[in-house]
Amino acid sequence: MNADYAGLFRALLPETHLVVGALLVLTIDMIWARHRPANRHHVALLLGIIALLTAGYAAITSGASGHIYGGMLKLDQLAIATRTAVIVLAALALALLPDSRRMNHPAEFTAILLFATTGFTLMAAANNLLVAFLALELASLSLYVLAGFDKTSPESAEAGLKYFLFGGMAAAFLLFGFSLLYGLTGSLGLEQIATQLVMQGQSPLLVVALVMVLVAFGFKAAAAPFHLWAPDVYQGAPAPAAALIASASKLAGLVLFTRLLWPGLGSAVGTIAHVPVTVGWAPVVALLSGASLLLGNIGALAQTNVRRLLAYSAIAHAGALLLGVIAAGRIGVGPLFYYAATYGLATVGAFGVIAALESAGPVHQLTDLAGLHKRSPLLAGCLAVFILSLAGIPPLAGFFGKFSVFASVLQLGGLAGPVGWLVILAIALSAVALYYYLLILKQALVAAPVADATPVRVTDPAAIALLLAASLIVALGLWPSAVLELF
Amino acid sequence: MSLPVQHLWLIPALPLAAAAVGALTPRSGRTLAAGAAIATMAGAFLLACLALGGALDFPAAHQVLNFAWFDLGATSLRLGLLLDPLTAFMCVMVTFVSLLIFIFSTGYMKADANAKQFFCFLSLFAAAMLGLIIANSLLLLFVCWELVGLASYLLIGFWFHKPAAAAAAKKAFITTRIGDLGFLLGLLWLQDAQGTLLFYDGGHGILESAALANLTHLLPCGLAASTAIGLLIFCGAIGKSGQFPLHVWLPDAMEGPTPVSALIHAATMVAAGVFLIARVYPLMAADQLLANVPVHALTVVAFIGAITALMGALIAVAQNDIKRILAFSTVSQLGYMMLAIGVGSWVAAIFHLLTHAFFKALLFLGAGSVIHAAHHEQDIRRLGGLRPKMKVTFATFAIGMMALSGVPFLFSGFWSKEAILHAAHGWEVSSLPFYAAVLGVVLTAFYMTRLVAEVFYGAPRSDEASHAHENSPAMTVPLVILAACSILFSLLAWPSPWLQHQLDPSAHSESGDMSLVLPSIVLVALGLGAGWAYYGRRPRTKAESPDPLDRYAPGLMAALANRLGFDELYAATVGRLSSGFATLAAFLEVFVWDGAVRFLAGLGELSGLVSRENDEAGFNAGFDAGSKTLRDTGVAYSKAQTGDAHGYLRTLALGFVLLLILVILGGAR
Amino acid sequence: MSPLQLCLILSSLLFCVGLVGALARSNTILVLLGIELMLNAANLNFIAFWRYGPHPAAGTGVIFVLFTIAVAAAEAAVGIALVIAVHRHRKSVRLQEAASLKG
Amino acid sequence: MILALIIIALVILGASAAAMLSRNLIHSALLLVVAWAGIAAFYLWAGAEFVAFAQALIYVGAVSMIVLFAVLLTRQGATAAPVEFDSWRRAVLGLMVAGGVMGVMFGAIMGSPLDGRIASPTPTITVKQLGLLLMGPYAPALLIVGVLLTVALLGAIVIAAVDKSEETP
Repeated sequence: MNADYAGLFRALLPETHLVVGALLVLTIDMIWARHRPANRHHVALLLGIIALLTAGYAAITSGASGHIYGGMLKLDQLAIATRTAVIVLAALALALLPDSRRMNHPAEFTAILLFATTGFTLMAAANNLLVAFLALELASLSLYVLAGFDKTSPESAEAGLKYFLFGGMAAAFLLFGFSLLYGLTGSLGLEQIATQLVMQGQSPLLVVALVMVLVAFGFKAAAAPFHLWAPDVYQGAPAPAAALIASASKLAGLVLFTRLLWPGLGSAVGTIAHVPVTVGWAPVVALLSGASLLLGNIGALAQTNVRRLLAYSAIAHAGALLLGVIAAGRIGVGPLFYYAATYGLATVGAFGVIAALESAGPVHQLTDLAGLHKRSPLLAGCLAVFILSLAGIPPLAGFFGKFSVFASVLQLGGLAGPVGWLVILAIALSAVALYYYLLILKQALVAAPVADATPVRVTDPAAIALLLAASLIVALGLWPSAVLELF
Repeated sequence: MSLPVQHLWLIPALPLAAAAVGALTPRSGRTLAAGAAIATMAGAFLLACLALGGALDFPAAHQVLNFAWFDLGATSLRLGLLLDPLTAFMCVMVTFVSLLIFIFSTGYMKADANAKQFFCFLSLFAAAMLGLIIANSLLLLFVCWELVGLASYLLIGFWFHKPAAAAAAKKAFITTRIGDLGFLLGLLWLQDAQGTLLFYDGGHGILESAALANLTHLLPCGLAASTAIGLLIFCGAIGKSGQFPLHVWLPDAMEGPTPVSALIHAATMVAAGVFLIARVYPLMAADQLLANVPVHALTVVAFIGAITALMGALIAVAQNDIKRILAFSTVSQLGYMMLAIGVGSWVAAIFHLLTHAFFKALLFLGAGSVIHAAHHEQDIRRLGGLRPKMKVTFATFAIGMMALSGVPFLFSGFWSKEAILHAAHGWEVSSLPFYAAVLGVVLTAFYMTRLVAEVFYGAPRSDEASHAHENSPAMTVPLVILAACSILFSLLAWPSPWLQHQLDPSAHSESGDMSLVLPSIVLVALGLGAGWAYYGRRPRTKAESPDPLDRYAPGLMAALANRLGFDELYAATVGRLSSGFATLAAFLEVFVWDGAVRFLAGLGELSGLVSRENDEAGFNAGFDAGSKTLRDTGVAYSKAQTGDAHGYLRTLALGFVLLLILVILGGAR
Repeated sequence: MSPLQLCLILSSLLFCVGLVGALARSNTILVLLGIELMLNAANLNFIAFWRYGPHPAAGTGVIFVLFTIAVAAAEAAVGIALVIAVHRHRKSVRLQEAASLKG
Repeated sequence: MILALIIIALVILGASAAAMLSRNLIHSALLLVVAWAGIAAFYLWAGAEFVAFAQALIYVGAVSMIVLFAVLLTRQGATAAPVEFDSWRRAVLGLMVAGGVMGVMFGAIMGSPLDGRIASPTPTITVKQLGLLLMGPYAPALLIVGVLLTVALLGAIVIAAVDKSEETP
């Protein structure tokens, strides 16, 4: 094979922008901004946003060119949409960067965030086990660092370490699973694996490999019982890092694993539409989904910490997203992508509100949100949009994400089928979910502020990011076709 | 001149614009917000009248405007607008009643600092309600349905400084959402079965015969598919229209400002459930021709309606809060409407819905006028003697009361109730609902007489009552208009059933049959007479003196006053489960030594337990105690989160092993 | 038992030895090293499958192992840095000391 | 051939198991060096010389050094760092879970049809071939791993370094 470096470069243009941008941020910080502490943070933020914007432009305009470089990467509609979405989510998260007083190394933070985004965009396009693993590790390593970035806080370090250990072990399982897949099929390309698997059928080692891959998937998507890291990390990590972990990382992980499971392991899907189920990954995913829905929604009720509540809600949403993964093979990835992307927007937004509040004082308990409507109407209004979207209230995007995912799942066997029960479970639990979402809203919109509460000043970038996220949620809720018709 | 369906969207768009104006004006801009709300509502009313004209030109036709909205897999999801007489009559009613309530609010909310926000929410609410009415797609209807719920959450909790208001708002929202879960499931099922959610689509809509024929197959449980879907959708209506057993939110919702009570709990929001069932009536009735099914959807509707009608009337007899009496009366009247649909006469239901909207809005606004005049005193035992002080309010309230009681001939309520009784009488399946309805008629006349006698007759029994005086014209004029409508509306029904013909031209005329008129006059007279005998003849002198009925049946009255203990029942059942579950969780925590093992062991137990928990919760949660239960469960769950990283890693490895074993076992089967 | 199966059993055993280390030792550095051993076990698989696979000339397994060695080294560096960061706050490398986040 | 494999396997497993059980962190690190060397020997046995070289260089040479640094940086006392088994419960649970993993994997390996696989006669792959592969078909992976190492370097430094502001509390 003669190497098509030019084609590779064209395909990797967004990643190039991101990496060059990251290096530029570091360089300019080192030679110029470091000596101007007042501007250091702004310079890093500005350069980071510019890098993300140019990368986003490159991602949108790259065009669906199919297989790149002998099938190492695949640029289809899904890859392009995911790249764009993770870049947007990363930009929104970056806008939440705390100011210099509370963040010691803004340039390094920005650069690592850009590297993490590079990992996400590569995950979106990976079509080969090696590329997938490396992209995943690139993103994960960056996120471990970001989670532990706040050196003044013991919680941040602990969050980083726990995330690292859990993720490291999940990566070990994933790698072992990949090695078995390689051994069984003799190749790393997803298409070749698929053809080989069809030819040789099931074997116990294949099942082991499948479950190992799903362990890593469960970790990435924060699905029960591989969710345990999530509440701790959401609580301890700096707000932009938590926002990134909850949104872009989840989206990229879902897309990567959906690509892995459907085209790659599609023949090993098994069935769940009829009893008895047959061996394959779909019953496992259904199990994870059910467990996540139950645990996330009910666990959230016990939370008094805002961030932990969001984490449990993330676990619950992971359950619904996994339903979308099951349906993706038959219906297409549209509903799944729409759900994951809009969920990401709402989560980044919610963390953004928390981040903005944290600049005025610590935010631990739900009651720290009390009287937000008095302290900052902007934050309260945006928070209402995000929370109501998470709760799935129409006409916000969260509702149509759920609707389209559920509707597509039902096409697999109706309400009476095994997956149908999961849909019923998900819908029944959404009443429970409404309760804890209303707890947040009640504090923010109804409760009176504490006596010494001061108005919250929101920095301009954060305000723009929050308004952008809120209006995107409203707009995508009213015109879902803008996203769904891409696929 | 008439409004074609293409421009129907203008009707909700106008109040929506007013809501936007209200949202964007500063807090001081209350005049602007109120003006915008009233002006747009007046415009919407005119448009609705034009739409009515357009609809009546072709009463048998369903004029639709459908458009593609987004693609879902291979099928494209389409939404649409619908104009038929049902839509048009509802539009006129909602816009007209809303307009009057908006005007009334300018007086009622004069002193409130957040009045601007209030008008913004009211406009939003009206826009959502109108959107619901004109929708030609079950999905669009559901979206507006949820928006209505959201707006009512904001409005009930408007006086959020009252903890009771905040709690009531949450209870209303969550309770109605529980019904909506069934609605959503039915909706998804329909989408799955039919590939569309449009009501009418040139022969392909879900309410047209081709599609309905698809749903006549029997499910494994013995029900026809259409029955199951219909009942799921009916769950939504049960929640929204305060039907038994999800009625508990409606009386609590009286914590909101009185115009809200009038708008939501009389005219519009609660009517949405009845409207929904009337709209999907062909679907509900699709199983009527099947003989081998255990139950028909409409039968369930009829019995739920009858139970609600009787129960609401019974409880209303023993309430002492003026707004709660009216609230339970609303519950009862909504039961009548459901009963009418259930026995096959959705036209009678809509007729009653329309007449009820006017006189119930009148009664609520009258109550608001009383409350406003008496400085927010709502206990009828502490009112009294208001007749000479508030002549207009009294006169209009009395008209409303007579309409609700069904005083013959002159008042619209008589005719609509007559139609319902007639339909129930002719139902072949069972005569029980008819007798429940008959008993309800007596009770309605009785408790309304009690209400009027306690509030307006006798001597004032508190300082607030003795210092009351008539309100400003902004509040009394809408009362007069509504009172006039309550009387004039009877012209639509009598002497010829014009309205019925317009709504459903295919229905054969049955209102000419006057066989039930005489018995029902007797029933009403009985109720009125009994009420007057107990409460009017010798009015109570002190607020503390016992209720006359207490002497005869103290136990019954206490139970009724306690609203038949529904809240307590829910609290007890859910609470019992809760404590049992907490015990189990504590057991697991103590005796199973490790977080990971505890978690996984718990998961097995829980999947059994929690699904039972959720069956209960689907019925009960969101009521006063339900939330606590689930929260205890959550606490048990999050105990697994020990903070120990070793436990996390162990769970990961153990999860791998268990999943693998499950998959292999699953394959061996 | 074929040599390939012997290799796979070796790698599985190494995987589980690493797992024991990660699950049983309270010293965070040892937990980290346990995870490193698990990654190494996967590498053994790649080489064994390459050796006994259909296309050894393509060198796929070998290439993969080269990359994972690099990744594992990077993971070790980040992991050790995080251990040091936690040590700075808690003055301890015992993993169960880092348990303030829970619930 | 098989005998050599078994000896290598015993070395790897023995050294790693001892490392995971040792009470002394320094001993653990040194035993792991032996295990890594054993793994390198396995690569040599399989005919992947370059990977064996890389394994020796990176693990035996570099990773073990990082570990030793970490041990020195974080140990409390002046003497070698003894690590006690703080809880038998933890150890027993860990062993049980790992035993479960081993059980299912052993079953899967024995149950899979792998007997048909025969070692290719000359499975050597030259460094030049590897270089061509890296710059040819695997160039994207090489690019990614470059970025990944940059992140690891930058991240490790930022996280581990002591900030100036922290020195003067």
